[in-house]
This record gives sequence, C-alpha cells and structure tokens, in this order.
Amino acid sequence: MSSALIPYIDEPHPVTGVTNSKLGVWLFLASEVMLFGALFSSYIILRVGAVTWPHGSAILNVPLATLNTMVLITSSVTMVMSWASLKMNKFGKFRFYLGSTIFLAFVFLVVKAFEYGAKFEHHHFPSTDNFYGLYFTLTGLHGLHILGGIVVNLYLLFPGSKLWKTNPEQFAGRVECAGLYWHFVDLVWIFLFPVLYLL
Amino acid sequence: MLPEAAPMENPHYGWGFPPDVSTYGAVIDHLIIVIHWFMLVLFVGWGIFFVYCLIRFRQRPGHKASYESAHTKFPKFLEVGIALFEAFLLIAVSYPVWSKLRYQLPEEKDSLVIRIVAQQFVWNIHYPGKDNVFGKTDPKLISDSNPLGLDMTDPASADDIVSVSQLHIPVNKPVIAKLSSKDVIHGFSIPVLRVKHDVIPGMVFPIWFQAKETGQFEIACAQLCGVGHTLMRGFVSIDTPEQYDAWMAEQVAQLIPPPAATPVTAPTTPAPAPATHE
Amino acid sequence: MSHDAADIQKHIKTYIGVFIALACLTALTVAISYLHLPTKEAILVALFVATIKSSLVAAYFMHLISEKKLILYVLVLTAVFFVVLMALPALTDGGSFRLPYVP
Amino acid sequence: MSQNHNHPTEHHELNWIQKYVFSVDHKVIGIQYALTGLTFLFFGFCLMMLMRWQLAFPGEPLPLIGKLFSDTTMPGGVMLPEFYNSLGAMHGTIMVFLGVVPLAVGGFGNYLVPLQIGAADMAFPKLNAASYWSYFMGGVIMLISFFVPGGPANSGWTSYPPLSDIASTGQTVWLLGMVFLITSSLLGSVNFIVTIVQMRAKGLSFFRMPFFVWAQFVTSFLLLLAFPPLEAAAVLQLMDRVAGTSFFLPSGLVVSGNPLTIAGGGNPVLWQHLFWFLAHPEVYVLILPAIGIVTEIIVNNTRKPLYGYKTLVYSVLFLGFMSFVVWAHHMFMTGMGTTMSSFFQATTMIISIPSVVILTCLIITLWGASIRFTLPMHFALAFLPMFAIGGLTGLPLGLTTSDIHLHDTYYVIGHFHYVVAPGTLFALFAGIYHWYPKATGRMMNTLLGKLHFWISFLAINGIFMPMFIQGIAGVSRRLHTPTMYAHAQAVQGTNVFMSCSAWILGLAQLLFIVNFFMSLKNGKKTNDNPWNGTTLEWSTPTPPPHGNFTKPPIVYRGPYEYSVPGHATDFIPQVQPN
Repeated sequence: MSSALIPYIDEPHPVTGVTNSKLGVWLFLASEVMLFGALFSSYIILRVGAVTWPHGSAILNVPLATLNTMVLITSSVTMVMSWASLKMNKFGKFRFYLGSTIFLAFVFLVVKAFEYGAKFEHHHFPSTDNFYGLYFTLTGLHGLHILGGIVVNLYLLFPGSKLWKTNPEQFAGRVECAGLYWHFVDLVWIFLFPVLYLL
Repeated sequence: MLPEAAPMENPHYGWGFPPDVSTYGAVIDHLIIVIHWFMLVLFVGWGIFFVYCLIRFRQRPGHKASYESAHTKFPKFLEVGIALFEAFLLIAVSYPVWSKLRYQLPEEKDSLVIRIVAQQFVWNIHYPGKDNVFGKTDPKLISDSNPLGLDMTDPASADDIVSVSQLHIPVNKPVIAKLSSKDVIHGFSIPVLRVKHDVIPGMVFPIWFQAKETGQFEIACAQLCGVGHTLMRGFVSIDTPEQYDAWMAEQVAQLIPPPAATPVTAPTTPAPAPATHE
Repeated sequence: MSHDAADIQKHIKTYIGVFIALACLTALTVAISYLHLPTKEAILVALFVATIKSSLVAAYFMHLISEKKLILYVLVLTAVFFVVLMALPALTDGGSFRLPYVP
Repeated sequence: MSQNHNHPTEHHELNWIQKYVFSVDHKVIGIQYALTGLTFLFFGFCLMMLMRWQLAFPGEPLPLIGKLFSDTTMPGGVMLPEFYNSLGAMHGTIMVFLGVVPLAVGGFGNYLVPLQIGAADMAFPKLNAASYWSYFMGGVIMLISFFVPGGPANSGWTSYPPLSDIASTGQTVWLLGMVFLITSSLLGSVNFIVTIVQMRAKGLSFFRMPFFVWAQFVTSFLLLLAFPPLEAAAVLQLMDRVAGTSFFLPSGLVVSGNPLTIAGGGNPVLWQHLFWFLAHPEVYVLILPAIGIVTEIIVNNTRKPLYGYKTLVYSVLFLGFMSFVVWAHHMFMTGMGTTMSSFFQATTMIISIPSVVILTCLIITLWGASIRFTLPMHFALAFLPMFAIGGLTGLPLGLTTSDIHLHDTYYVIGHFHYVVAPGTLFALFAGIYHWYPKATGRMMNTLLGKLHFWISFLAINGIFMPMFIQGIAGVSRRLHTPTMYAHAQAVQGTNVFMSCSAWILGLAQLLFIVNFFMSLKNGKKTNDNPWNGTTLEWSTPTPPPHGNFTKPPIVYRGPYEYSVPGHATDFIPQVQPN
C-alpha cells in the first residue's frame, strides 16, 4: 500500500542502476547459493568419508535425466524469450512463452515423478544409503524450487498480468525477476545433473 | 547401571584450578593464568581511564564538550601491543604445546594403550591384556554382558579386560587412550589430568595423558549426551605400579572363559565390517 | 531501461546461440560419462563443463554480462563465502587426526 | 518473489486490524517484533530461573511453583533431568533466535533504519510483514513443542547429532520452527540491504549514515549468507529424523544395547560445521546491532562527535567478514588436524582486534566530552565494561591449549553470556529507554529506570562472574546435578549465589515492565527531539506518522555534529542546511 512513498519500484536507482526488486532478487539468490553450497559441501564430506559410493550412472536413469536437463534449459530460453517479448511490446508472444515455461516445468516434475516412482518400486528410499539420501534430498529441494517457480509464473501469467496495462515497465521488471529466479533453478540443476547422475 | 561412588581421597578441590596431577598440565594452567593477568591489566587500565573520563567530563555548568577529537596515538599502540601479545601467545605457546599434547603421541611400546568406548552413560575401558592386542569387536555382538561386542572367536580377545567406568592407570607411565563412542557424542574429561576431548561415534581419536601423582579422581562427561549426562561419571585410579599390577591380576583372575554359547552367536567368518572408514 | 526493439532482436539471437551451446555441452558431458574416466578426471571434466554451462546461463540469460556493478559486488562477496563453505569444512574434516573406525 | 503491489490509490482509512495487526508499516512491524521479542526474552529467562533452582538446590522440590508442573517434568516439584535438558535447549533457542535477534534486528532495525536513512518505509513493506509473521509462526511452533510427547527439544540449542537424531518428537518440531525463523531472517535481511542501498535520503552518502545503520547493514549480510547453511543442515537433520537417512549417523551405532537399523556412513561432525557456519556469525548478529545502539546513545550523550567513525565502520566490515572464517574454534576438541586448528586459532586471534578497536574508539569518545548521565546512557556505559569482559574471556577459549581445560565448562557459558546478556541486552534496554519517547511521545520514568539499571547491573554480574570460577574449577556445562562431582561440589556455593542473583534479576525486570506500560499513559510528554539528537529520526514528528517525514528530508552533514564551535546550539541536525 501507498507504494508511492517507496522509490525505485519501476525505475532504477540513479546511482546503483537497479530497481529494488532486482537487487532484492539477487540478494535472495545469493542466499540460495549458500543454501545449495552447504548441501554440496555436505555431499563432498559424505562422499569423501564413505567406504563405497555408487556410480550415479549405474543406478540412476541417465537418459531420463538428460531429457530433463534439456527440458529445463529449454524452459530457461522460453522464460528469457517471454521477457524479451514484453520488451518488444508483444504481449501475446509473452503469454505463449511464459505458458511454455510453465508447461516445461510441469514436464520436468512429471518426469521426476516417474523417476522417483521407479526408485520406490525397486525399494530405493532415502534411507537406503547416503547416496540415495542425498539424491532424494537434493532433487527434492530442487523440485520444491521448481514448484515455487511455477506458482510465481502462474501468478504472472494470469492475475498478475493485469499490471501490464497500468505499469508495463514494472510488469517487465517482475517478469525479469521471476526469470532470474528461474534461471537460477536451471543453474542448480546444471550442477546437480553431473554430480548425482554422472559421477 | 551406575557405578558405586568411590571414596574420594586427597584432592583439595576448591575455588581455582582443580589439583593438577599430570606431567604436562602446568603449562596449560600457566597459559590460563598469564592470559588472565593480561586481561586484568587491560581491563583495569581501561576501567581507570573510563571512570576518570566519566568523572572529569561529566556534564556540569560551565563545562563544554570539545568538537575536536582527542589526538592521540595511544589506541594504535594499544591495539598493536595487544595484537603482538596475542601473536606471541599463539605462536610461542599455543601452537607448540597443542601440537605436543595432541599430535605427538608417546611410543606405544613405552605406554599403556587402552580403548575408551563411551556409551550412554558409562565409560567402557578396554585393556588389551597380556598380549597387548585388542580383541576384535563387532557391534552386532554387543549385549549386557559384552558391552564392547568382543568377538570371543578372536584369540586376542581372551585376555582382554573390560572395566566399566573404572579406569586404572599406573603413575608416571604415558597412557594412550583411543576414544570412540557407541551411540552419541560424549566429552571425555579428567579435570585433574588436564585432558579433554570429544568422543564422536564413527571415529577414533588417540589421545594421551600421563599422571605424576597417585590418587582417586573422577572422569566427567563434557558434552551433553542425554538424560544421564550428569550421571556419566567415571573414576580414575592412579596407582603405583604395584597397585596397578595387583588390580590387573585381580581382573585377570575374574576373567571367566567365555561360555560355550558365545561362539555360536558369533559368526564363524569375520562379519563384513559395516564400518565407516576414514 | 534502455532496451529498444533492435537491441532485443540481437539479444534473442544470442539466446538461441546460448541454447544451442547448452544443448551441445549437455550432450558432451553425458557422452564423456560413458568413457568411464578415472574418478578424479571424471569429476574435473564434469565440473568444468557444468561451470561453463552455468556461466553461460548466468552471463546471458541472467544478463550478468551487462549487469550493474552493485550486483556483481554482491555476487563476488557471495562467491568468496561460497568457496569458504566448500573448502574449509572439507579441509578440516579431511585433515583431522582421527584414526579409521574399526568396529 | 519479492515484489510489492502498486496501488496507485493513496490513503484510504484502515481498520484497526490492518493498522496494528497485519500492518505493513515498518514502525508497527518494528514494535510488533520488539514486543514479541521482549515477551520471549522474559519467557526464556523464566525457563532459566526454573533451572537455577535445580542448580542451587539439586534434587530438592521447588516450593509453590513446583506443584504446577506435571509428573513428566517435575514430579513432586523435583526437576527431572530430561526436563532440565529441555529447558536448557529451549532457553538457548528462545533467547537467541526468538528473543535477542528479533528485538535487535527485527525491532530496532525495522523501527530505526528507515527513519535514520530518511526513507518512508522499508523497500518491501509486505515482505517485511511476511518476515514478522514467519517469525511469529516459528515462535508458536517452538511453544507448541512444549506440549508434544517427550517434551520440547532436549539436545541443547546446538542440537548435535546423533543425540538430536535419536531424540524425542520435540526435536522435529524444533527443526520445523527453525525453518520458519530462518525464512523470517532471510526475508528481513534482503529487505534491510535493499532499503539501505536504495532508499537513503538525498545527501545521505554511505559515510554520513549513522553507525547504527552500518551495524544493521553488516548484520543483514551475515544473516543473508550465514543462515542458509543452517537451513540446509536443518533439512538434512529433518531427513535423518523423518525419512530415515543417515547423514549424521555413522555405521555401527548401538543405542542402549540395540543396534540402530540405519544405513550408516554419515558424519556427526558435518552438522557441527554447518551449524557453526551460521552460529558464529550469529554471535555478531547478536552483538553488532547492540554496538550500533550503544554508539548512537554514547555519542548523543557525550555531546561530541564520534571518535574514529571511519575506523569503526571499517572495523565492523572486517568483523563481519572475518566472522565467516572462525567458526571451527567451537570444534577444537573434535580432532581437527594441526593445520586447520592453527588456521582457526589465528583467525580467532585476528577477529579480536577489531573488537578492541571498536571498544577503544567508544571509550576515547568520552575524552573531552560533556557527559549527560541520562537513563539510556547508564545502560550504554555499562555495556562497555561488560562487553570488554565478554570479549577478553574469549581469549583463553580461542587458544587450543587453554581450551583443553576450559572447553565445555561454565567458563564458556560465562564468556558468551557476558557478551549477550549484560552486553547486548543492556544495549537493547538502553535503546528502548532512548527511543521510547520517539515511538510514544512520552518519557519513561527515570527513577524506576535507574532502579532497574542498578539492580540489574549488580544482579547480572552476580550471575555470570561466578561462572568463571566454576569454569576454572572444571565444572562441565549442562549438568543436571552438579554436586555429583567432587570438583563441582567444591564450588556449589557459587551456584546458590548465582541463582539468587538470577531471581533478583527476574524481579528487577518487573520494574521495567511496569515502567514500560505505565509510561504509555503517565509518562512525561516530550517534544520531537527530547535528547537533542542530530540523526534523522529526531527530525520527524512524534510518533512518526505513516510515511515518517512531512517532506522528503535532505541531508547536509555527517551524523554526529555535536558541539560545533561557533554554533548557537550544541548540536546540528543532519537536515539543517547550515
């Protein structure tokens, strides 16, 4: 409310050159870096200390994960395209691209669900060993981030898009911020994929 | 489950350090004392300046604050002085003493080597016996009568002594204790021997200590280990070599050959270790 | 923001280029994993490829390549602590003087 | 995502709930934080007062109050060890995460930072409210944990596994509560940094910011970057407890004679790394805002500029940075190698230097001053020697050699309580007395305040000073029945003294509570600037209205222009053009 009091919501600060939201999102991502950093650090310590450590590719489904990697990368492209469409004033295209991003995110989760299902069927649970423990924890946490991204993007696609009519600049800013978050989720996966599946 | 309280003789406990019966503890105590003198000097110095300022510069009619800050190099000297002193403590005292106390274990052949296996809420002391070899243990074999899970099929186990919360060591002989835990983190601490180390499950820490006086003292648990943390008291008896040998002989005499049942429950082939290695 | 349509058109070309590069690198890293290199080399190669990929995402999709200094400062600071978080626990744990646990 | 709605419509009347409960105004949120934090502080202190009975008179039934407790906690008024452990764990958790941090960062930070930088509000008002309510939820969850079977968490506030992994349900609730508290801190810290970077008034360059804002700025970075690893650790421990993983459980565990049916292969020390990666910077989260508050009050009451403003700023920046690389000094006794223990000892010694610099700057500020002994100044001045004791006693703990004897003894407890209780808490009291007139338009009663100060000051030293004696005597911490040990029995007398001091301290806080509420109605009315302060918050109407400033302030000078020669008054506000 009364955001007229708060400057730099839609136009960047003259000195720092960024809007509040953009700085806020980057700071949030910095904390996310530390969150996943701690998990990767745990991975290193547990793996180095383990007597045996399975080779990810031997027990996990690499083709499915490769597919998922491509799905996420594609969704990152559609996300950035949706922002670019807004910048070119093409609202229809924006809807198409953002919709595709959400669709791809769902595809990712569905594939993930199949992967989890197959593991459970073979009685592989987080409690099986620390490899599976980390696999489920890391991919689960990443999946939650995907889910969060879906919620944000759905908001921007439907109720949030009304802002386009009143303040297009601010709306584009929001889409950019959502994009930053989405690319970060993609970026985490880019590391998770080799660490869990290929090594 | 609790050991009977052993009678406390001699120790003159009071305010201040507990008695030091270790061969190396003086340096720890001296370091603590030196640091406290250093702290006291700093604190009293600061305090005098502080109180002086409060009195001299109190608000009163006719007195005005000066806009100019005090021009003094004193804080710089003070800070550099503190930094140098800390560097001295660190490099000249703490590094060498710590590395001697922690990392330079005495020769095993000159020492008494024991295992100390902590559990909620007792200290199991494992003596290797005459052969100086610890018998194999396996967590699967742990039972009330076999707190360490000694594998009696291993010949080295036969003469092993397991003492519950009663640590006997000979005076003037280095003791190497290999600390491990069966359940949670404990803290092995003998205040009078100035020895303390966390005991963490899944890991073995070799520590050493050496007593220079005989007497009866206590082992305390330093890390919160559950409901019975307070009760996790052990006893250390620092014996003359004769007393120690007598005690050991008594333990050996009590050693009953393992009942026939034990080898049956034990696997015929050594069980694959479900272990954590480094 | 100073993006005009032509600028954006150029951006879009870059995005597609980056997408192709990412796809190729993904294929590459999977292919390498089938070579079954020794563990050390495998880790190095896989992390190297992942770093390139993530740099591409960060630089182009997240516009870090043309981002304001303030954001970069924040990220450099984070990177420093990230390295601390990665290195110090592992070094401390690896360098400890404990013996292997023999049950 | 951190965005706030943009309703172009200005001011429409808000109902009571919107205005005072689900408010997005930083001042209301700040006060909500402060009141909730103070309540939790008192609650956490009550837990300790209960424990102090057991410590002073082990095994004796607690008269009167003891009858109120159930048979699973204090049958016949005698405290069970499991209840003692629960109280200990919850005292630490509540004081740190639900008391001091919310009051210092959430309360003072929220209320003062926008005012001191001349902003109308925080950058993300809704996020700010979300942060408070997330904290509130975390607090409620922590309280709920008192009613789950087996009682609340009982593995210490540090929650070291494997003990915490095999502890009763309360530990799971604790972890859930922590997730909420961490989320709250993360939201808050993002908000603070953006606000300070983006929304400073015209003319308020970084080096014209009041020192308190600097302290909050560094604190926010600590929260932002140090808390996530604890969140990761909480997730891992939650998995251990709920999904049966064994991240922190090594193979071959046998608990009370029964082998655990787990995969094993975990590492208990991993938790300690992740925990202390947060918890050491957390110490500075506790102390930096306090230093900020004390600086503001001391400068205001010495009526002269701060000595070494830039030195102080660089010191806190350095302090904040270094606080990330000292954490393993909490773990010297976990068997780390020579290189790393030398490294952490060295960083620990290095980090003591900026603390010395800060303290020295504050004390030298007194030179040439005209010291006004106002009520807040009493607390601020007391902070200095108390913080000095707290800092100095860290020295023998930071050197491994002396740590052998002092590790996990009462010496440690005395050390960090001197930093946090007579240190930070006194600073927070100083802050409340100092800014109360700004928030309410009325002064707090000076006589009651001075009684509160002197009784608290004596009592709090009575509690913590004997802890050093106990520590030197080698008394382990967290003992339910200290008299069990001969060396502890010898210093048991100090326990009685400490407990009495603690109860007196508890009573003294009633003076504060009475004063706090009574002054709301009966306090002497004040003008906008009762202390003749220079910083921006004193240039607003009292209490500051929604939007804070009647017109956007412009800053013309540094924060502490007191006693400028040739000027009519002894202070020049930052907004005064000449």
